[in-house]
Amino acid sequence: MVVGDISTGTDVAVIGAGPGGYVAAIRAAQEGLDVTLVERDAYGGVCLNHGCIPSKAFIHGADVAHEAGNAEELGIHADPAVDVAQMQEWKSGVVDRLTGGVEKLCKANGVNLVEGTATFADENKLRVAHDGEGQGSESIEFEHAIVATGSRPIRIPGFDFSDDPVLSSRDLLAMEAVPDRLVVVGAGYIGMELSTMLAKLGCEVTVVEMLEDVLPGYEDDVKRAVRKRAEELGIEFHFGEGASGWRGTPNGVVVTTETEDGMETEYAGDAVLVAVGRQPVTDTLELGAVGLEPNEDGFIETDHQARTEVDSIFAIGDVAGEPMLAHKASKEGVVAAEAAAGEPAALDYQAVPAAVFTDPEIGTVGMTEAEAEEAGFDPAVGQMPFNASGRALTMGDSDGFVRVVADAESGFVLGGQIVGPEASELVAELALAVEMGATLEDVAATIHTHPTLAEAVKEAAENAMGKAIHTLNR
Amino acid sequence: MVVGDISTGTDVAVIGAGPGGYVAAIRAAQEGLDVTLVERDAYGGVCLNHGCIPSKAFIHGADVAHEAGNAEELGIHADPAVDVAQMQEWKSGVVDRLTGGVEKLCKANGVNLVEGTATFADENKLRVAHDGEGQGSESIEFEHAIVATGSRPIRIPGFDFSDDPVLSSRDLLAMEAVPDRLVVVGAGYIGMELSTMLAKLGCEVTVVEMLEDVLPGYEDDVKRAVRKRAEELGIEFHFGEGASGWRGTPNGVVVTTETEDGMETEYAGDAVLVAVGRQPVTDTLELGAVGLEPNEDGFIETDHQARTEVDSIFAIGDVAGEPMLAHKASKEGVVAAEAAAGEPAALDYQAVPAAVFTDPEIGTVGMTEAEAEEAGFDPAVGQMPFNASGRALTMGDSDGFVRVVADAESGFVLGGQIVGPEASELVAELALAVEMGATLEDVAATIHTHPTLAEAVKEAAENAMGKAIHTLNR
Amino acid sequence: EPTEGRVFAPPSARRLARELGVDVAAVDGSGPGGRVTDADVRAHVESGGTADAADADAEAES
Ligand SMILES: Cc1cc2nc3c(=O)[nH]c(=O)nc-3n(C[C@H](O)[C@H](O)[C@H](O)COP(=O)(O)OP(=O)(O)OC[C@H]3O[C@@H](n4cnc5c(N)ncnc54)[C@H](O)[C@@H]3O)c2cc1C
Ligand SMILES: Cc1cc2nc3c(=O)[nH]c(=O)nc-3n(C[C@H](O)[C@H](O)[C@H](O)COP(=O)(O)OP(=O)(O)OC[C@H]3O[C@@H](n4cnc5c(N)ncnc54)[C@H](O)[C@@H]3O)c2cc1C
Repeated sequence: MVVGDISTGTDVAVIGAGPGGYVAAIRAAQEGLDVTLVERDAYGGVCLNHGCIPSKAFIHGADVAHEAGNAEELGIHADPAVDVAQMQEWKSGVVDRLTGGVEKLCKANGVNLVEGTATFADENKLRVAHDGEGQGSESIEFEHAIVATGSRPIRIPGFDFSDDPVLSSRDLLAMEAVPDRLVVVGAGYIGMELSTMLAKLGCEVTVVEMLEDVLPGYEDDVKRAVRKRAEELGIEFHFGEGASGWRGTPNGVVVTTETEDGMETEYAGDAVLVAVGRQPVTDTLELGAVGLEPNEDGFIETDHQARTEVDSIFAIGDVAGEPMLAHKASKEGVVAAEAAAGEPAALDYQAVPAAVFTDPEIGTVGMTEAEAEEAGFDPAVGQMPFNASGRALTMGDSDGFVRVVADAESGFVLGGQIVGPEASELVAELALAVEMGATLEDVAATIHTHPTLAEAVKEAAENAMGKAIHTLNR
Repeated sequence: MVVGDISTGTDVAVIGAGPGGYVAAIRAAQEGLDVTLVERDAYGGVCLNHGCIPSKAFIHGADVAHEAGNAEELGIHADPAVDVAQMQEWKSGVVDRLTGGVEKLCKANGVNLVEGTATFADENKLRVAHDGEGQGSESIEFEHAIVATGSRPIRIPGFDFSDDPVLSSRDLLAMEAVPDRLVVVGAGYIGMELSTMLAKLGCEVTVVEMLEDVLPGYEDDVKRAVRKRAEELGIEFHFGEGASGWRGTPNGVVVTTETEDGMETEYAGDAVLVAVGRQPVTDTLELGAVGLEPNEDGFIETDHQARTEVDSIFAIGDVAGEPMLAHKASKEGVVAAEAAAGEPAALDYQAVPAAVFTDPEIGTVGMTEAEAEEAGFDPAVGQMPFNASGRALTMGDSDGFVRVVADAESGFVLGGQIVGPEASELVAELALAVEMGATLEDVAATIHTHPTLAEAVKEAAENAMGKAIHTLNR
Repeated sequence: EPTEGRVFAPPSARRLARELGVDVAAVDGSGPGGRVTDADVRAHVESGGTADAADADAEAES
């Protein structure tokens, strides 16, 4: 490898072109800065290529097929045949279109695109190694660097993703056929989204999870709604069991689990999907060269402007801490770009909403009732079950609820938890309410179109005020 | 009929149990008033029994069937058979559940329910005629009355709904089979929603419309999106033609239309659906007895508290004016009830959002660009097409856009127009923004979950600020 | 004033103004873009501003 054969300078060097990096690059360019974006793999990062987008495409496909095959009550009789290779092709088309769009948007905004792996040489210089023998490398001098190297799946001992039957979410989303039987290790959001999708496509899914329930971090009634539907889809759960090993068999694999007490059980499948979480990618960077070190959780620490301890270097997205979500990455990207341009930008938002694309979906933002109490508020809580929503009933999909949490005294909306149809979309209104400092009354007094699911947000706010029409006030 | 055999007194008498009346009754009861609700037909009014709810149930059913049958690109191969009688039964189950719910909620809130037709005796007395011979009638003395008698379909000369092949939306929504061919008179929102639904269920639909386009009142690009999809579904449009007559044939009907120049054309169908608008119901009330008279459009005029010229009488919902929408009726119901209880309630909302459940859906709130200009604002307008939305692409449904209209100087969001998937739900966030006096920056700075359609609302706001990431700023 | 009649205030502030008999259109807004807040309504009352319910009602109608 030839080192340093080219050397260029730039105002802002962005490392990684995921939803953190490409957004930072575009916004920095919009601020009038000269920007260089280095990516070693694919524009759009994990999110567009192996995460958010492909998973949601498959989930949508599975939903269409499953809904059509299960609508006898509506008088619809269909027995859909699913060609997963074709679905894969469609998914890839969607991904290509979006990643192509990212590349075009970068160029249209004047961002210099460089392919290769970037490492730090010093506080103002990157080295970029180009892939392939004899491709050489280059140096990029920068005023500011923005690290957006993202995350990768956590490996558990004994399960190596390079072994064929041990699948990461990325491997799974590249499937050309639905496995007949799959063992899924981990009932977090990625494990649950993929398990639900696979079950709808006819796969027999066995989920093993070390903890005692699905979706750690969510409230019991939210978990329950998702677990119940998953069980109805035939997903088998084994809680309190950690995956300790696997062996190949003529038909696939047998996965061994162990309880805390050392009790072992075996589960057979065509393959095993390991989805136990993700860890930040810091080892591609030679952080030592700038004196930075990941914290004990592996993240690069940053301040309210996404700046690291090194003044010239920002870090954003999955590599910079929880929640590891695309829209958090993008927000940090915007703030880092504006800060690099000298604007008084800050990560001063109230809340990062989150969605889980299970069936039913989950959408949450801000505080739960318990969190509000912990924070010293006297919470007023209101709820509207979707089984009292006209729109949900006309969609044949009325499990779940909208809950709104507010400060009883001032009425300020502190958060909301939604589980049910379109929860991922409905949470947007509550996110605006939380961010704006809206009160329960503001939400309740806003006219909501009939018949919509969004009316349930209003009704939940009214319920918290003791003024609901369609539910009995508590 | 025996008159006046029973006489009771009540604080508030509500006439009509649609989304205006039942909401008014419940809220008045919550305010501690003694409330009597008189309904002559069915709890829930037009909306729950013959309007919003049954139409949306059928639209959903048609969507599921149509989507399943048209998802080859996604690798889903299905040829769904639709049993419309069964869909009808399902729809009726949904309606029964909701109307039963309304009755229960009224009772649980202590509302007295009276079945019969109410007419005014004087400014403080109603007469209620019970249906059926020998059922007698009763008098109800009231402090306040709330008129919520709704609307009925407009008849056009020569088309009598009592003739079998001349269908109202209500008749159509009671169908036990899909007509092979239908002539639809009127391309307003009800005509378009039902035509789209029928076309998806395999009906050959011919729409004749006096005006030159679909959906009067909407902007051209919004209309275009809906008309284009409708045409792709095989709906045939004939604009600039008014229906002048019909005659029965062995196979159904032939409808004659006439242009302004007197050119006649004939269209054949199994039946003809007349959906040319709705008119307020005031003739059931003997308004003369209290000295009230409908205005020239047939509506009862009201003030900012929904009060008529007679101090003791309020009017709400379709009978009280445009927009004739369920959620407008409910809002007026709440305000009238609170005003009757002596609260300083007022109809001081900024905007009534509206949705059209065509394919794609439409969701609008507040001002269009043109309306903003007319009102003296210097509008800043931003747009995000759904074909740049990751979520829309993963749903295989990326026609349409979100547009946000704001005041350039202050940044206040004045309105929005959405056409595309889930537009009816997405408009909720913009409605909150308009109602709260949110600025473009408030919407843009609020973190929106990825990947969602709601991100397009944020992106449109950013576009209006010249700061969009995923679209080129204009 | 071409855009007269339009007051940018959240529903809660508009209701407070009604309760206090204040014409919300007469209140100086201190929020972003001049948005009227609860505190602005209260300050308006304390500084001896309009407290005429009839005015407030008339304004609410527009
Ligand atoms: C299956 C799955 C589903 C998901 N679903 C969702 C969802 O629905 N919603 C959501 O919000 N999030 C979701 N996520 C999480 C989301 O993908 C991440 O939060 C997001 O991608 C983080 O963005 P980022 O920019 O920080 O990093 P990434 O997207 O991980 O991008 C980092 C980029 O940096 C590049 N890179 C790394 N090191 C270097 C280097 N030294 N030089 C050059 N390039 C380098 C990588 O090649 C990569 O392209 C999902 C993740 C998975 C796996
Ligand atoms: C096909 C169709 C689809 C629609 N879709 C939507 C939609 O998606 N969203 C939306 O917002 N709106 C929709 N609408 C409009 C919506 O139905 C009306 O705006 C709404 O029903 C108006 O409510 P209301 O309470 O004013 O009156 P109504 O719902 O019309 O109820 C009036 C009630 O008063 C009763 N009544 C009348 N006179 C008397 C009397 N003298 N004594 C006792 N009872 C009396 C009637 O029997 C009736 O039950 C739709 C309408 C139709 C026809």
